[in-house]
Amino acid sequence: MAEPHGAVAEHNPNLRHHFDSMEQQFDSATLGMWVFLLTEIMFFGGMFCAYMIYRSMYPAAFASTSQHMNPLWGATNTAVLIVSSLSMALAVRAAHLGQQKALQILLLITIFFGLCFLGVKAIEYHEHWVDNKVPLIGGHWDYSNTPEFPNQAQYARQAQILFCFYFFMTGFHAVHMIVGVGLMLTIFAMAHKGKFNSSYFTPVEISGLYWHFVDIVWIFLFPLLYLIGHTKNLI
Amino acid sequence: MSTVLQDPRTIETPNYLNAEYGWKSWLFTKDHKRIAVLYIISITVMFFLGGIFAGLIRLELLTPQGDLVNSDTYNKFFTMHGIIMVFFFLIPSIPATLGNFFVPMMIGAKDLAFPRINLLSWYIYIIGALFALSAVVMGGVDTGWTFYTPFSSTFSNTFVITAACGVFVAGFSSILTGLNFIVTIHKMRAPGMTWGRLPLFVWANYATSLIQVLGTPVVAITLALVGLERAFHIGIFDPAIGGDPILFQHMFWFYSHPAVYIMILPGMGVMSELVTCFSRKGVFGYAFVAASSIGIAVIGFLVWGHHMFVTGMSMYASLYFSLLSFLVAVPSAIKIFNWTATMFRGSISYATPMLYAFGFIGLFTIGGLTGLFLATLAVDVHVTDTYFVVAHFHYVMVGGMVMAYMGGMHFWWPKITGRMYPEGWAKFSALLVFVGFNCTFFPQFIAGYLGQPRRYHAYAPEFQVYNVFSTAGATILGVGYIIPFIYFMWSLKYGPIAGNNPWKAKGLEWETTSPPPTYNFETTPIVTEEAYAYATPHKEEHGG
Amino acid sequence: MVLPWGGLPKTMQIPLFPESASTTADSVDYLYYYLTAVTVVMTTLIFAAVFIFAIKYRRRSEDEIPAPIHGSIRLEIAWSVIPFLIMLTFFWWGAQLFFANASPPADAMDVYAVGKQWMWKIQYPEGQREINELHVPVGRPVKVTLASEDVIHSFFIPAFRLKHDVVPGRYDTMWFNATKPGRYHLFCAEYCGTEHSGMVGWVTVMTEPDYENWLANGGAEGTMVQQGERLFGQYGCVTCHQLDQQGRGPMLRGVYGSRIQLNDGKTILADDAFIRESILNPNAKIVAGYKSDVMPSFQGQISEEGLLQLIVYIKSLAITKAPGTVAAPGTEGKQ
Amino acid sequence: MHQLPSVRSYVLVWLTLTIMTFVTFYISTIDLGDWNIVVALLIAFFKMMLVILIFMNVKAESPLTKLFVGAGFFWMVLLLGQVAIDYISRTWMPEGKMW
Repeated sequence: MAEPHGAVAEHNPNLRHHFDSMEQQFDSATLGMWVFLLTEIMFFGGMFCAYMIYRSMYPAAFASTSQHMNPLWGATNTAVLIVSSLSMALAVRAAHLGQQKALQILLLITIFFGLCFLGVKAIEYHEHWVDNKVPLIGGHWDYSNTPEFPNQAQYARQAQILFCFYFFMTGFHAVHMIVGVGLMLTIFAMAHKGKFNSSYFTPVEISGLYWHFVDIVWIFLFPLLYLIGHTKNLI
Repeated sequence: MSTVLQDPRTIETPNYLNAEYGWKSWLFTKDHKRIAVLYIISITVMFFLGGIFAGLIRLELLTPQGDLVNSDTYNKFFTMHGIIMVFFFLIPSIPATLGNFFVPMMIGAKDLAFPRINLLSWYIYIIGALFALSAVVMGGVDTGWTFYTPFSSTFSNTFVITAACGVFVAGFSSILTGLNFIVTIHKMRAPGMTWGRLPLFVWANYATSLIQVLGTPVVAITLALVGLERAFHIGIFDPAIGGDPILFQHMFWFYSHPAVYIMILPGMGVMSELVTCFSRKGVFGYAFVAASSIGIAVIGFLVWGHHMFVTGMSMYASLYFSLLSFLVAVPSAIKIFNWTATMFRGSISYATPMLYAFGFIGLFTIGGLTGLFLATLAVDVHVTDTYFVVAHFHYVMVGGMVMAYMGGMHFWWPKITGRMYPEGWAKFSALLVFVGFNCTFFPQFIAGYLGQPRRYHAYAPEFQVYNVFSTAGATILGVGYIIPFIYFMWSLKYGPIAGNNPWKAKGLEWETTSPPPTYNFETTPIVTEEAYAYATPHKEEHGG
Repeated sequence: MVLPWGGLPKTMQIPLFPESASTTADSVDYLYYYLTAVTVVMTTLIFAAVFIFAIKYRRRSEDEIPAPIHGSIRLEIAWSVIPFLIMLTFFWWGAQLFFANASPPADAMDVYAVGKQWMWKIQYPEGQREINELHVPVGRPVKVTLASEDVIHSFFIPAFRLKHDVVPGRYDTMWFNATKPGRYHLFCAEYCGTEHSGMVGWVTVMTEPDYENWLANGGAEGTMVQQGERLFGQYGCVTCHQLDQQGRGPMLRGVYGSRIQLNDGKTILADDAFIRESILNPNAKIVAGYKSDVMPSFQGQISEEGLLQLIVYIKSLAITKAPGTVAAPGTEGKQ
Repeated sequence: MHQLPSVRSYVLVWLTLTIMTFVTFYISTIDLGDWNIVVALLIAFFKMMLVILIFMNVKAESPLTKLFVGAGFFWMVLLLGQVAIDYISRTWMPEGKMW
C-alpha cells in the first residue's frame, strides 16, 4: 500500500490518507451526512405525498380511523424523542468541548430514551395486533362489528389504507430509530475507548444530525397520523 | 507480474493496476479507479445482456405476425431490455465508471471523499443486479420497465417483486455515488481549483448527483409501495380497492423523468471534454454550459407530467407541465450551440472520440427536437405510446448517451489502461454505430406517426417495411458495439503504449502518469489556469 | 396520405402519414408539419455547421494551437431566447388544439367503450353491443365514454389522431367527428399484459343512411335505458330510490346534470363520475338531508358495462317526462 | 469549528418543544374543521425549525449547509405541490378553450 506523497508533518492518526487536513475531513463528513439527510427527506417525502393524496380523497374514513390510534402514546413518544434530542445535542456539545465523561453519560441517556420510544411503539403495535387492526395479515381485518364502521366494505378498505400508511410510515421511522440506537451504541463504545477528543469527534457530530432528523420526522408523523380531524376520546 | 494487464516490458511506473495483485486486492479495494474498473466490467456485462434482449425484440418484429416467440415471452423481452438498460446500464454508466475514475482526478483529489462508501455502492449495485437477473432466470417480468399499476401490482403473474427489489436496491447504489460526488466536488478540490475552473465534466456530474440524491428515494418508496401492494393487497394503487393508479405515475415519473437527465447529463459532460480537446480550444461560453447543467437538473424536476398527458390528468396540470417541458429544452439547446461554436476556428482532429462527438451532436439534436413534439400537447396525444416515443428516447439515450460513453471510453482508455486502441478499427466501428443507429431508429419515427403502438408483439402489416429497416439497422449497430469490445480487450495486452497525454489534452487527469498512481498525483497539484486553457503552453510532464 | 409512388401495387406502397379521417386529424397534422419543418431546418443548420467547421478548421499540423474564443453573451442570449420563443408557438398551438378537443359539443352522440384484458366492448344507447368494432356515422360528433374493468388501457385511433388512457375506477371521455367513411385501426396503446397487441379492432365510419341501417339491425336486449332500468330493479335500487317521490334515498328524476347540494355545504354537478361514485362508494358524498351509511356499496357487484347502463338510465330520467317516452340520451341530436 | 449554543438555550428549546407538543395535543381536541390540520402542521413546522436551527446548529453552519437543508424542503414541496396541482384542478372542466 503506497503512502501518499507529501504527507502532512504532524499526522493525526484519525486523518485518512486521502484528506489533506482534519478540517477538510470533518467538513466532508458533515456535508456527507447532510446530503444523506436530503435523500431521507425525499424518502419520507414520497410517503407524505401518497399520504396527502389519500387523506384528501378519503377525509372521513381517515378521521374516524385515526380514533384507533392512541394520541396519548403518540404524545408521550413525541416528548420522549424530544428529551433524547436534547441529550443528543448536549452530547455533541460535550464532544466539542472534550468532556469525555459527560459525553458518555449523555449518550447513554439518549440511548435510554431511544429505547423507551421503541418500547412504546412496540406496545402500540401490540394493541393494534390485539384489536385486529394490522392490515397486512389477511383475515384479521374486519370492521363489521365496530360501531363506527357499519357494514361497509368500502369504508373498511379506506380505513385499511390509513392503517397501511400508519404501519409503513411508523415502521420506516422505527427502523430509523433502531439504526439510530445501534449508531449510538457504537459511538458510545468508541467514546468509552477514548477515541474522541476535542479535535476529533466527527462520528458524534454526524450521528447527532441523524438522530435529530429522525426526531423531526416524528414531529410530523405525530399530528398526521394520530390527530386527524379532532380527537374525540382522550382516554 | 503475470496478470494480463501487467507487462513488465512496458509499464514501469507504479500505478493503480500494479500496486497490488490478486482478486482480494480488487474486491476489497478502496481506490476509486479500481472501483471504476469494477463498474466498467459490470455495466459492460449488463449492456450486452440488455443488448441481447434488444436483438431478440428486433428479430421478433421482423414480421408482423408475432411468430418467433409467444406474446408473454416478447413482453418479458422488452421489460428486461428496459429494466437492464435503464437501471443497470444507463443510470450508472458514465457517473459510476468514467465519473468515478476521473472526477477526483480532474479536481486534483487523491480519492473520492468516502472510498468505503464508493466500494459499498458497487456491492449494492451487484446485489441489485443479481435480484434483477434472478427475476430473469426464474421466469422473467412482464410489466414494462415502468411498472405501471394496477397491472404490476395486481394483474401480472410474473416476478415483479424480485425485479422491483433489484431496482430498489440499485437505487441506493446510485444515491451513494451521487452523495460521494457532491461531497468530493465541494470539499476535495485542489488549491486553485475554483468553481469557475472546474472541468465541465465535473459540473455535469455534480448536476447528475443532485438528481440522484433528490430523485432516487422517491422511486424507491414508490416501488416499495408497489411491492407491498402486490404482496398484501393493501389498496394503495389498486382502484378496485380504493387506490389511485395515476398517483403511481406521478410518483414514478417524479424520479424517472429526471432520471433521463441522470443518463444524459454526464454524457453532455463527456461531450464538453471531447469537443474542447479535439478542437484544441476552450469551450465557447463556459459559464453557460456549466450553468445549463444545473438548469437541466433543476427544471428537470418540473416537467414529469408530460408523460401523462393522455392519462386523464387534469388539463391544467397538462398545460403547466407542457410549458415547463419547453423550458427544459433551452439549456440543452444552449449546450448544442456552444459545442458547435467551440469548433469554430478550432483545430479539429478526426480522432475516434471526436467522431463519436460529431455523432452525438447530430443525433442528440434530432432526439432533442423530437422531444418538442412530445411536449406539444395535441401532437403528444397522437404520438405518445407509439414508436415515435421509442425513437425519440433511443435517439437521446443511444444516440446521445451511449455515443458519449463510447467517445469517453476511447478518449480516456489510454489513461485508464496506459494503452492505445487501434485507431483504424475504432473509426470503422464508430461509422458502423452511426449508420446502424440511424437505420434502426429513424424509421421508428415514421412508424410511430403512422400509429404503430409500442410494446406490440404483433402489429399491423402496413408497418412492416419500417420494422424491417429497424431490424437490419440493429444488426449493424450490434456489430458496431461488438468490435470495440474486441479491440479494447486486445489493446490491454497488445495496444501501443499511450504515454501520459496522447491527445495533448488539458486537464489535471492528463498531468499524471498513465495509468495513474494509486493516489493519482505525486504531489497535490496547484491549479493556476482556467479549464481548457489550450492557448497557454503545456506544463512539463512529470512522473515517469 | 401515401407517397407519390401511389401508382405502385398496394404491397409496395410505403405510407408516410396515417390516414386522416377526423376533424382533429387535419389540425394535428398541420401542427406536426410545422414542428417537422422547424426540426428539419434546425437539424440541417447544426449538421451543416458541424460539417463545415470540421472540414474548414481541420487540424493541419500536430502543434497547431488555435486562438481562444471565450464566448459571447449576446449570442448566448440570442440562442436561448429565440428558440424558446419558437417553442412557445408550439406550446400555444398545441395547447389550443388540446383544449379545443377537451369537451365534446352538446349535441354529440354517445358511445360507451369498456376495456378489458384484452378486448374492447362497445355499447350503444340504442342497445347494440359489439366487441373490437366501433361503428360511427360520418360528420356527426361522437362522444366515447371509456371505462376499464382491470388495468389501464388506452383507446387509440391513429386516423383520428386521438388517444385517451382508460383508467380503471373512473370514466374518461374523448370525442371526434369523423370526416371520411372507411375502416380504421383501433389500438390499445397502453401496455396491458399478455395479449396487449391483440387488443386491436376497427372503427368503421359509415354514411348516415348506412349507419341508420346498421343501427336498425340488432339491439335485441333493448336500449341501454331499458337495460339500465332492468338492472335498477334487479339490484333493488328501486326500493329506496323512487322516481317521483321521496324514498329512503334521494329521488332520481331530474337529478342528472343538475347541481346537488351536499350535506357538508358543498355543491356538486351530478355527472357520470358522481353517479358512479354514488353507486360504488355511497358514503363519499352525501346529499343534503340524507344520512350516510344507509346505502350499501355495490363495488365489485356490477360490471363496468352494467354501471354504464345504470348511468344511461339515470341520465334518461333527467328529462322530466313520464317514463316510456324518454328519448335515449345521445339520440337527441337526431331530432 | 463554529459557535455552539449554550446549555441554557438547549434547555429552552427543549422546554418550548415539549410545551408545543402539549399545545398540539390540546388543540386537536377542539374542533376547528379543516383548520385542525393547518394548525398542527404549522406547529410541527415551528418545532422542526427549532430542532434544525438550534439542536442541529444550522444557525451557525455555513451557507452551503443552509442551502442543502433548504433544497431538501424545497424539493419535497416540489413533489407535493406539483402532484397537488393535478389533483386540485382535475375536476375543472375547460369549456372548449384554454382560458
